[in-house]
Amino acid sequence: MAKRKSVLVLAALGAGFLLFGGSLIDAAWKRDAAMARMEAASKWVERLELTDLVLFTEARYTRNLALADRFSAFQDHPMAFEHFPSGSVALPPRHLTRAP
Amino acid sequence: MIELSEVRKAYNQGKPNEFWALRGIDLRLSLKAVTVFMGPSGSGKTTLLTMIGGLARPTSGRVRLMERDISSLPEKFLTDIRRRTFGFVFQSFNLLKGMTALENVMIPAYPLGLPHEALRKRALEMLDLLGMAAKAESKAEWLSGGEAQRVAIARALINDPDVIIADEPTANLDGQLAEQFLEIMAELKARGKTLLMTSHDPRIRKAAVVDGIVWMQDGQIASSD
Amino acid sequence: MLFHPSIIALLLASALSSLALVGSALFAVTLLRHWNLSSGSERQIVLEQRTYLVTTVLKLALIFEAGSLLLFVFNADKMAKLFVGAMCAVGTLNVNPYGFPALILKIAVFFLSAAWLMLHHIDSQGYDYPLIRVKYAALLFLAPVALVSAFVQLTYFLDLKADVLTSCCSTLFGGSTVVTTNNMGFAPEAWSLGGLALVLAATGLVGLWHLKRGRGGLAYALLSLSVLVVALIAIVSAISVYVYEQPHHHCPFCMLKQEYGYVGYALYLPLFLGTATGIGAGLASFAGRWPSLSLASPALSKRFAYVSLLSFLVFAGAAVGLIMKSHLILFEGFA
Amino acid sequence: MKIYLRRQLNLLEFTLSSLLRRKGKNLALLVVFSAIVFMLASALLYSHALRREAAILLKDAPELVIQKMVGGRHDLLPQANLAKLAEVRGITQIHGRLWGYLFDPIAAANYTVMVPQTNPPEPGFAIIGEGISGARGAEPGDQLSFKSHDGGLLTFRVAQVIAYESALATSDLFLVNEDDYRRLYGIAPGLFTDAVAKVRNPREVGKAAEKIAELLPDSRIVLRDEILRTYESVFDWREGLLLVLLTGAVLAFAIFAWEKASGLSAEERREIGILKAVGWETGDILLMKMWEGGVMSLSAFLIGYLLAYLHVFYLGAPLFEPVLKGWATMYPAFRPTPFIDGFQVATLLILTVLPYLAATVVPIWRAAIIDPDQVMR
Repeated sequence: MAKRKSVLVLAALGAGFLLFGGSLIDAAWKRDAAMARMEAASKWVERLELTDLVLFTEARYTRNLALADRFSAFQDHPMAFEHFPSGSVALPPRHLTRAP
Repeated sequence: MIELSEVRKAYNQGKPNEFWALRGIDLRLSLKAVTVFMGPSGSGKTTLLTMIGGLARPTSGRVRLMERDISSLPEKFLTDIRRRTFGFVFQSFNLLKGMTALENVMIPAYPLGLPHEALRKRALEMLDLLGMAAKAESKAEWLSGGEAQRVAIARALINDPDVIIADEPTANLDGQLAEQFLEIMAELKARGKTLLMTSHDPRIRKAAVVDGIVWMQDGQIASSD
Repeated sequence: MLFHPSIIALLLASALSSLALVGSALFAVTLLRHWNLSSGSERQIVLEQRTYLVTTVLKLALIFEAGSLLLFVFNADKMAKLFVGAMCAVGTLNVNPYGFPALILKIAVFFLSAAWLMLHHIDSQGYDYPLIRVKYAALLFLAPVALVSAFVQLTYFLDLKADVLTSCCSTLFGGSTVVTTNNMGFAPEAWSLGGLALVLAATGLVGLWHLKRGRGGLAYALLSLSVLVVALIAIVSAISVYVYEQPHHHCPFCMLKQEYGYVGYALYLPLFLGTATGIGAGLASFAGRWPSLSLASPALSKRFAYVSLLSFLVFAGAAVGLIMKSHLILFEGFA
Repeated sequence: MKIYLRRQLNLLEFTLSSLLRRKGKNLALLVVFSAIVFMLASALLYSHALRREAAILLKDAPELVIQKMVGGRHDLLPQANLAKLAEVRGITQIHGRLWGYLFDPIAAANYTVMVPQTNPPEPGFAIIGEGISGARGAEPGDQLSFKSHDGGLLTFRVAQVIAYESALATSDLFLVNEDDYRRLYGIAPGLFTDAVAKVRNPREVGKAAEKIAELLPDSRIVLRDEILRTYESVFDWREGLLLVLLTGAVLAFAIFAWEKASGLSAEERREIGILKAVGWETGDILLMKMWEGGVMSLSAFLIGYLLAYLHVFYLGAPLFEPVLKGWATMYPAFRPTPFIDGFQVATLLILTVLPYLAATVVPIWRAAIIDPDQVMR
């Protein structure tokens, strides 16, 4: 059998699909491994009655998105650009985005 | 039997530069013979070959191939008949650059869905038949004029057509190569192929292998013998 | 809500496919007026070349319509978390009155374009394209449906406002204390399952007859359409209950999820394939009346019917398997 | 069927030869295409992973949080209000929470000070999050001092550092005793930051919230469902904006692909003419070109996706980190956990492959309809 390009490329694409499937399996493994960690964190959330994740600690109002003060700077206007980079990830509160 | 009746062909129809390349051709061509179309350039010989070979549809008129009207078939069916019936050898050979001689020979058979290995074997046989087996893996652009033509002939033969159509086959060849070409033609005729070609070349007109000559002038047949 | 990635993807797909269909419909008008295969004029040659573009574009559009149908359902399911009271896709689709119409229209567009492509396949077997006018006239009907579908989908997404109180599966389908009825007016489980078995049996018989005698293609197409309708009713009213093993959960979409082992695919894929090819069998046997197709079309019709019958068999097997496997017993002395 | 498949294989073979003959151009296209898939895939995978992680962590967050509002501002909640709330039907348990922010000038970071309801530390002791421990280099037994509300110095001895695993929920927490908390901020007994309530029947949370709002009109009520929904959509907003920005890139790419497909050189046009003259049909050329597009987009998709997977889940998404991290001094070492489903892959596929196909289909067709007799003219 001569080295046929079509066969080679189909094989390479097949390998790509295998890797793709591998990424799904790897994701499942990682997820299982991370479950314990997430459960531990969830226990703390329950025990301390936390309402938010420690994702953005740069300013007070970004630390607790669910309980943020309503006079916070970035909540003044839904399209206002945020002073803090992480604030720009969050959604403005509903009362500003919803028509009166 | 190939039969043409009232065949006309216009280019750029409806535009200011409209041009009628064929103006009513009535012709019967017998099979297993060598017919040459001759005439000044612009007389419509090449256009006539494209009509016969199904490369283009006549604007009006009928082309019949073994009793079958092929002039109003959609491209899909016309192509299917064409690639099983006709093989083409072009004036400038028209090999695909960057591909080997072998690949070039195989190209017409790709859409037929033959197994690749069988196809390869067949293409090698064709090249061998024309004495080109040694050059099978050479790229098309490295071939000399005569070699390129023989690869082009091998390509025309790959689907085992009944009719070979050649457009000015000796125009780019010197004397000795033209002789060789005529030998190949004689060989093909002996195998029962029908050969249709256009030519300016007096060597071809005088060749023993030629059975008939059709003279053309201004998109019409001037005389045939 | 428009900024959601999958909504952007859905809108992109529907915008492009409606664009393609509108273009094709405009071309269809020209073709219907000027098509003349026996002419070798340049206009005819250009028309012929254009048909290649139209069929290629429609093939792509069908693939993406099929993909976006799945994505639409997935998306509805994912977004359920954003709406109070919506527990799964049914709730999200009920957030505003455009959800279910959008879904039904998408399904309709899927089947219509599948039918069109099968018609095209049949037609291109005949050396004179005998169905070409029928085909392009059908396109004039298909394009508006696709446009309306795209428009309803856009309206649905534009009208989505998170947090609207919606009804979810359990209140939409059933939810009342009586197990066997629900407020969508479906037949009780026994009836719907019985009806499904009956329709499937009839379809099987007609299909086998068609395979053997080459007749009854149109009847088979109609029967496979009715299989789709009856099967969807049976999935909502009975099979879903067996899958979830909860007498009040009638959602037709949740079974596509991982929690239920993706069993929904085993039901929907063969069902849709069976119906589509069943329609194809009808179209092919209808095409047999043209002389240039008199040889090809019966063979095609049988092949379509064969695929369709196999698909329905897989569907029936999957449904029976799910019911047998279920721990839920709805009928005394039945299982 | 066999013929059909072999025909496809033959056409693919030819396509590959023809792709290889124009290596540079096609490689450039592949690289750009893969880069676009990579960007989109990274954004989708990352934000989806965050969303799912948040949903899992916060599934046991308080059902109801009640804040007192004064003049539109969050104010302290008096004990009397708690007593009133306890009488609302359906509420089984209610208590005040004590928490606040503390700026530590040494680490230049904000801590979250909290009083745990169960097992609070001894007076003078603190349980600290892993982030604080890292920022201050504090281990159990070390001492940390802070200025209290009146300028006095309060010293805490670290009793425990919360394990690294729960950093995403606890990294900046500074847990203290109630007395220490009140001394630190000068908050009188009987006043709380806010209140947390449990409801007997989860279905009645909405009802209970309505009753509370009726009873204490000056309060703001946050439901757990709302928190979860907020996190579900918190990344949607800018993810969408990012996508719209990337649309520019996708569009530019589509134009590039269109340009490449339509800008056929005279050489390529001649080639297609030759193919048609030697027996290929318009449909064959279309199929061959579709194979070209298919191989291109599939490889770009696989390459882009796999690189994005590595980028997000193995390298911790260094390209996005600056945005999330912002100017925070303390940041949980967060490696997202992969949550991938067919849904995202389908979205990604439509967002990347569809524009490519749409941009190239007309140029491909234009190439395919080249007249076969032109090579003889």
